[in-house]
Amino acid sequence: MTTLSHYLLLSALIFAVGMAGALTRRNAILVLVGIELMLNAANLNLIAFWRYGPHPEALTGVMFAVFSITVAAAEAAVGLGLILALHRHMQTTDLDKVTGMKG
Amino acid sequence: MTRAVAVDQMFVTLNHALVAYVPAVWRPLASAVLGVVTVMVVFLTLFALTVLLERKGLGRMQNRYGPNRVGPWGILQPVADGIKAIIKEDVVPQSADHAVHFLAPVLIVVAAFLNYAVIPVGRGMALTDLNAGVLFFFAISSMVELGVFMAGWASRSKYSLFGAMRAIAQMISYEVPMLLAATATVMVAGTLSTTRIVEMQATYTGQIPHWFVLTPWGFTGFCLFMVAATAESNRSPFDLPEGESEIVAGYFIEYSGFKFALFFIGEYLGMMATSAMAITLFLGGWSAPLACLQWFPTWGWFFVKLVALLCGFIWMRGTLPRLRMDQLMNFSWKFLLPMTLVNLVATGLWRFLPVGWERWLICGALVVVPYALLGRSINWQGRKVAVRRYRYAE
Amino acid sequence: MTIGFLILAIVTMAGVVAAMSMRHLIHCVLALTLGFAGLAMLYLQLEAQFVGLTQLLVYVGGVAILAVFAIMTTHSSEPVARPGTSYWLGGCVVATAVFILLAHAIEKSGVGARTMPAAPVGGVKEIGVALMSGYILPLEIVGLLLTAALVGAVVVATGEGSGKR
Amino acid sequence: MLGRGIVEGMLETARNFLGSYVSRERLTTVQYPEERLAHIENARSFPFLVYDGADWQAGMRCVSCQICEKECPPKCIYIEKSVDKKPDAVGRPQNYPKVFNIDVSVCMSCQICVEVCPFDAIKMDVEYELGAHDRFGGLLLDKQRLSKSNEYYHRIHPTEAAAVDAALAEERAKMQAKQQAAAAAAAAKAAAPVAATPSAAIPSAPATEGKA
Repeated sequence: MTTLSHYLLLSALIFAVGMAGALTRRNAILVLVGIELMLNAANLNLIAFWRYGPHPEALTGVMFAVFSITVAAAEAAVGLGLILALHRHMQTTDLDKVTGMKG
Repeated sequence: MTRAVAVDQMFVTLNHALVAYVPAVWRPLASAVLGVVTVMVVFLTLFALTVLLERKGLGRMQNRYGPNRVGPWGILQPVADGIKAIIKEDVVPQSADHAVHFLAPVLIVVAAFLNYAVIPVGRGMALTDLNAGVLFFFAISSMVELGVFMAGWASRSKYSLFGAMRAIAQMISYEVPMLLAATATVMVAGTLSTTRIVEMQATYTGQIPHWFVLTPWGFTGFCLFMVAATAESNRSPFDLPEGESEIVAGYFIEYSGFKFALFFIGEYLGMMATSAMAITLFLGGWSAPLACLQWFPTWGWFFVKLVALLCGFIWMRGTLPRLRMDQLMNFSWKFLLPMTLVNLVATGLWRFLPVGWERWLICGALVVVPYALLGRSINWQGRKVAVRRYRYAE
Repeated sequence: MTIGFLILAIVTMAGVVAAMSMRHLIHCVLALTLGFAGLAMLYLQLEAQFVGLTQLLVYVGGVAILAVFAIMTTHSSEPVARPGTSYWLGGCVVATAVFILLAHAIEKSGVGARTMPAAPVGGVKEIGVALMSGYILPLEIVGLLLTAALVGAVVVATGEGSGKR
Repeated sequence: MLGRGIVEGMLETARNFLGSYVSRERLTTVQYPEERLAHIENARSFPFLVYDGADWQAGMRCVSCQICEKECPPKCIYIEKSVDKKPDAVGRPQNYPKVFNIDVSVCMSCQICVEVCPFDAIKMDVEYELGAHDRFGGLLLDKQRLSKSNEYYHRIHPTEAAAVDAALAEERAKMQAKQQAAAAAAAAKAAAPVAATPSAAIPSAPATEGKA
């Protein structure tokens, strides 16, 4: 039988991988993807807690997940728009080369 | 009447009878496998018939015979095509990304087949009755875009990449009006379950069925849905992802042999799936068009409607020339999208206005007037729609 | 642990890890869609049908395609990944530490032993009703946010340089 | 209103669709292997060699002058001259081709060989079903395959063949008249100076003809 901890561990693993990606990759798009993965891990947590919680009929977890997906989609759209603007400005999406504010 | 019911339900009965032979533990699985295999066989056969119908029909529209060599009247042409596709050499470009190149057609066909899981083919004959069936349909359809991109990108050819980019841009643009057109039905039906939506339409006032297409908003929604569905399945006049004249064949240039056949199957299965969805949402699914025609089996009605819609697709392909990319985008964002939004308003009014001719008048005006205005103001790159002048040819 | 969960977990993890470690950006995004699809399946397994299908629609059909478009339009490529550099090592160490911390917290909290209660009635209709009643304010705010994001993304992506728009 | 053109177009195709079942003349397709279009008189595909009479070797008009070989733009004609001579269509003793090959896979049907031929020996055929399994041998037509009778020529290009025949007949008549004149002259010569031997006069006659 799958218990809650299985889901939570999986979600923690996804979160960690997303974080590792966001920290190690240098391409802005992949950093964004890493952040999306971390958001998704949180969503999995929400759903799992909802399903294993005492009041699944309250739909709280599902609602949270739906809003979270919506916000994540908006974030992705704006983020990718920003990356496009960045690319137009600097001709690169390599975050190590974006050093205009370093002084 | 009982005999009609028996004929109507014969596949369901047969399924139960066959499944009874396996142990109780495996029964759900056996039932599912049986259903899936039946759907695959039936729709692949229908695919073959559609191809034949299309080639014959297009030929007749252009005053040609169409295929008439293989078998009597050429009815074995799809078999010949299939054999040819299978025994043909499978050429993969040297620089292609082999794994992705292989996965793309598979993904497209799998996604096309998954669509049929929620289509009620007859009374009690849907593979699954998902709570969110309509949503499932659109979620799966959106996977096709990914397959298209994979095909175009993995081939490492500029034409296929252009084709893929065009196809994705087009499919994203037309997915929005398609979803919104479907939303109108969902609003009135109050459910996302395809089975429930069909059951709601399968009642009659006198002889007239309660199909959603027989309302102002339903008719508009149906037309908008079909236009968007044509674009979604990359059919003429929206077939510029494969535009032979400029980018050879679009995203599947670099495919040959059976993989090409898979793309072909995927395209037709997608077209049939969207048609089936239009039938489910607007044309009353498996219900008979008149109350006195209910003796005919429900699955029969479904397939009659499906073939009729497919003929409509073929007719349109035989008639309309291909759009230009900017025209395509303008049409989607400046005409279809506003129309669907207006249609949603009309649907909401229809839901809450009292029954009567005023409801018809208000909702009808609400879709006809914007149609006329939008159609008038639609702008093809700075020029109004007008009779085309050929500056040098005349 | 059931077989279904195990398979889905492995597929999802494979997709996610590949998305973060493959060299070619397009491969990364394709692997990412695998991860997203796996997550959607996990939602479906948890009987959150609506969320699962929305996940599929939004992430596989939307975000992944958007990312692909961004990669194609920016001609993005990354210099060869360099495992072993301090940069890479630091990221991995931090991520591992976070994972260990989370795992530890999960083990300690004691919620993990919970087993699945009976299937809830939470259908799509209930979600719709909830959205329109108790969650109406968040819904409106999200609608506003999406509009703002839409406009913002268009403004940012078209750029200040092109004066004709 | 938007969509009127679409409806009109759809009606047009529907008319075509239904009409194709009603009226046969809408269907312009020729069902090729069973039925085929009659070729027009000036149709041409690839060259062939004309012979007179029944025997294709004896009646061969070609004298292997090799003009066509030299003029052929894609150089698809190959001729080997014979050593011995035989009378040609007009009656003069001439060389004949020992080998005459045309590679029709190279031939571009330009008809220049026909234009330049002074003997009306090579003409354009209308045969186009030349498919062969052997890519090289099958399309390299030799003398025997190229030779076709004058009757065949009459059948495919009647007007042109009649003109050619008339010209040849005129030539032949002129030739015969000349021969007779020469024979008469020779006879007169033989009659007048008695000292001349007939054996010396006879071989000289063809030689003078050849120069003429």
